[in-house]
Amino acid sequence: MRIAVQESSFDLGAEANAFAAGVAGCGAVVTFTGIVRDVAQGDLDVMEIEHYPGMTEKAISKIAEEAKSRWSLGDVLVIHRYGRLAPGEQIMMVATAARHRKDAFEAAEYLMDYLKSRAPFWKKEFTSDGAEWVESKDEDEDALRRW
Amino acid sequence: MRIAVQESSFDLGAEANAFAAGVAGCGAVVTFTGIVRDVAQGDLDVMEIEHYPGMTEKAISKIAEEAKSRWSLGDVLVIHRYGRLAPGEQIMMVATAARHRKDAFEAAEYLMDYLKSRAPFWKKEFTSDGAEWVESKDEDEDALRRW
Amino acid sequence: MDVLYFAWVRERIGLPKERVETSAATVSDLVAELRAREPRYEAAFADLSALRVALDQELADFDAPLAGVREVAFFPPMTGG
Amino acid sequence: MDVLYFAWVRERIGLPKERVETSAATVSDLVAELRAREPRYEAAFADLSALRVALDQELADFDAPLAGVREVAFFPPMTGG
Repeated sequence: MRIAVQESSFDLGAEANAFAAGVAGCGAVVTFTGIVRDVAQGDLDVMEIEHYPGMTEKAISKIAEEAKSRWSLGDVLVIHRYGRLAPGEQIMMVATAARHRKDAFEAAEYLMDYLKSRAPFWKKEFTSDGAEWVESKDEDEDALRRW
Repeated sequence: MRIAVQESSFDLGAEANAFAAGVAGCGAVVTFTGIVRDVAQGDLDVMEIEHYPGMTEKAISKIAEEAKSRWSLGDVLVIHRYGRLAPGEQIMMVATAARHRKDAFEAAEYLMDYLKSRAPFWKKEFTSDGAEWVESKDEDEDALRRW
Repeated sequence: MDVLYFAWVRERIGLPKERVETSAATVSDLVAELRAREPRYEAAFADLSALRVALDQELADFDAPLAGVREVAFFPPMTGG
Repeated sequence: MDVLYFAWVRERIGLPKERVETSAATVSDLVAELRAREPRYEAAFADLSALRVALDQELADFDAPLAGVREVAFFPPMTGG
């Protein structure tokens, strides 16, 4: 299990290959990658991600350990960035490996749902109209209820 | 949309990076990679995958088009190998890109469920005990019913 | 028409493809004709519930008509992914 | 104890962290003390339903006791992923 909270960018392909190479006995590897997308108006200049150093790592570890206890997983990877990101940049990724695809998919979705609403990150969008904190969505809170 | 049915291996990382780079406006990229895992007895020598040239490409295209009609997707990738593969080798991958993670996850699971039971591939396992065709599982057929 | 066999169907019948002249109206009729030929066909088609059929590269049912069909394929349930 | 503020809570109060001497029994009591200080605190804590709290880096409720707690953090609902 590897958890990285970092300002620097990461190489999705290199991370995916390294992860897949290390999971002997697993038939299924799922990755999710989050990318900064332009806001509806098409004028996002930059996204700033604030986090809570110390708590962030603990919260992600707890979420990942919970996933490992719920599903039969060979390995888990979580990378999450903070700082200033431009549209198109990769914000974060998770990877899961399991013998069977169902476990790998469900665990990856679980990780994403919890990272979204329970890991201490806050996003602020800077557009030509000014800056605004991204509000949490009811549907993200609702997504937790299925687990 | 790219669909590749090929004997040669592929580079998961390179494919994932190329896919993610081409999906402007999408905030979510999901990949699934299937890997030849050793059978329970731990003595799989090689897996041979037979397919139905011509129908394979058509069947996968149909599955991918159906996914694109059901979910709001920026792009879809399917790579599936045939021929002889050793344990640990990557058999296939799918990738999906969408604005929102739910669409990307669901579409990837849909693609996997249909590729498993509706794309004309057949796997044969060669172990020290002999060769045996992999049997389809009831749970794989059941998995189609949720869509 | 061309008749194709895959996986253990191919192995039991002993060939991947053959040309069959038939006036069978449906897939089931064609299966009956093939089963009557030789024990290896009988062995391959013994349990139809373990078989799938494609007509011109599209999955079909065993009661589907063969009119106009150029390629019939028989195979076990697929195991892709 | 150390009190930390993140995102717009930090911006409204105007600092990321401060040392607070308090005998507040619960988080709610601490919030009441802070609100009474100055308008910028009142503005930050006006709607508690829009806030989350962590005690020693674990999410907690507003009625949680503060006994033994060294670090309290206030922030809006998280938007990770």
